[in-house]
Amino acid sequence: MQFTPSSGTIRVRFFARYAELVGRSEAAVLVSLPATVGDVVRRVRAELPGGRDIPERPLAAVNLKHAKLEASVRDGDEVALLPPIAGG
Amino acid sequence: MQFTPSSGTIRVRFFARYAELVGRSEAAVLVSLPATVGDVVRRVRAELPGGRDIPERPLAAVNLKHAKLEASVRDGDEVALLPPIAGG
Amino acid sequence: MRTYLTRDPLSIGELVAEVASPQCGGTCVFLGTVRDGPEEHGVRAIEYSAYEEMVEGEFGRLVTDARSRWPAARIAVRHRLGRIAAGEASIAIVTAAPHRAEAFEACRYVIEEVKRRVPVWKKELRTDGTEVWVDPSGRPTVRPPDRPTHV
Amino acid sequence: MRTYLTRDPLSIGELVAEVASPQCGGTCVFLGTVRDGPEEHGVRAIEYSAYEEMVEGEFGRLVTDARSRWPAARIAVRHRLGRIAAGEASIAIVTAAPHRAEAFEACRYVIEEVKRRVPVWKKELRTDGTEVWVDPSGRPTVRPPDRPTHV
Repeated sequence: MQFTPSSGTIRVRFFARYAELVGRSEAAVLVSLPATVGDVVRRVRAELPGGRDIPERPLAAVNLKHAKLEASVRDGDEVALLPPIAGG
Repeated sequence: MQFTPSSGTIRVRFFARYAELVGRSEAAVLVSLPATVGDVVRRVRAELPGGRDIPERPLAAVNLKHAKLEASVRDGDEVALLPPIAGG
Repeated sequence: MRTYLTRDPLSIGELVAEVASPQCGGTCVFLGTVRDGPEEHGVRAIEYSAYEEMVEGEFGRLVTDARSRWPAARIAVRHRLGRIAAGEASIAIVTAAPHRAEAFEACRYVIEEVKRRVPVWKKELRTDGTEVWVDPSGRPTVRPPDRPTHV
Repeated sequence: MRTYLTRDPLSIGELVAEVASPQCGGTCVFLGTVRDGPEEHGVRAIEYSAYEEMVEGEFGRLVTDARSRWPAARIAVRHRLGRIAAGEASIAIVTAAPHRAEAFEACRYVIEEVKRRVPVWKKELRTDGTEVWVDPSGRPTVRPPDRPTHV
């Protein structure tokens, strides 16, 4: 089997304080595949204005479910970066 | 000090199933003093029609507070015989 | 003097309003309702009776005990007496506290203590026409009412 | 599909009616209300926001988990979003079960899990005009909003 380098577009969503930090509620991030949630976070922190203020290891969700930073992402996935939860 | 034998009248109250067993909600019981709640229960069981159906060691209260059968009673006290509590 | 007994339907909203306070972030409510489940034998209603004068004092002591354990808790309790239809509430307890753990614990404490020490009794009025005194474990205590009480 | 979110004031009565059943003798309610106590700094209101699409799914999974632990429990939950004034409820959880222990345990489980995993956030709107994001331990997470967000 041959390894085919490819890239994918991830829809990244920001909430609450994180949305304020980056001044937006979402962004499209292009990553080389295979990639993990952690890779997406690194891109956000490196490239988005204000992104550096988001912690290196935030809570995250992929496609509406909690996910670890080690979870892999695929083209078209929605990754959300979640500030510490404060509901109830 | 001299021991003076005396007697007292105890107002005995019956509730719920016990009131049905003796067919009344209260009775005046004359006891020789000193006496305990247990003595009052024995009199009730021996003398009131239906009294024998009340257990030998029922829950009891003296003057609106839970009391042990060993607690002493005085002239004028109100002793209540309480079926197993089933509130709430 | 506060009265803990009523013959009217219980209003949760009223009790919640009684304990509400800006200091309290957590409120816990317990409602005990007349059940007609598979463990029962067709319960139409329960007739609640009480040693009313003692109930008032016992509730007062119980609430004082709860307040000494959870000093920041605010507590409201009401027990209904008389005939209560299946599905309706016989007791409502509301506790409010700064934090939820205290509210839950105080509420649970109050209902457990009520079951242990407040002199209230219940008689099931069954769909088959019989009436049965219920003991705390939920088992009937006695003979059906159509037999003579004392022979 | 059931919705767990609302922007309207919460109605306990409505939720209690949702779970009521003749099989259930115990009902437990938890209300979380916006607090303005001594630990706070003059809170007028809290602005609640959420990752709404995920909240619906997460609540669904959470309720399913609770039902698998307490199979006889009936559960209703509603979280309010938007601006909620001090003293008003942001969340209401109602659990009904044949016996009270299950109702209490299921109710407590739901609120603990909500705090752990349902993506909702709150910003305190204080009487001094400042607005502060609150973290789960109740401490403000950040700088006052009058400083620039990124330099």
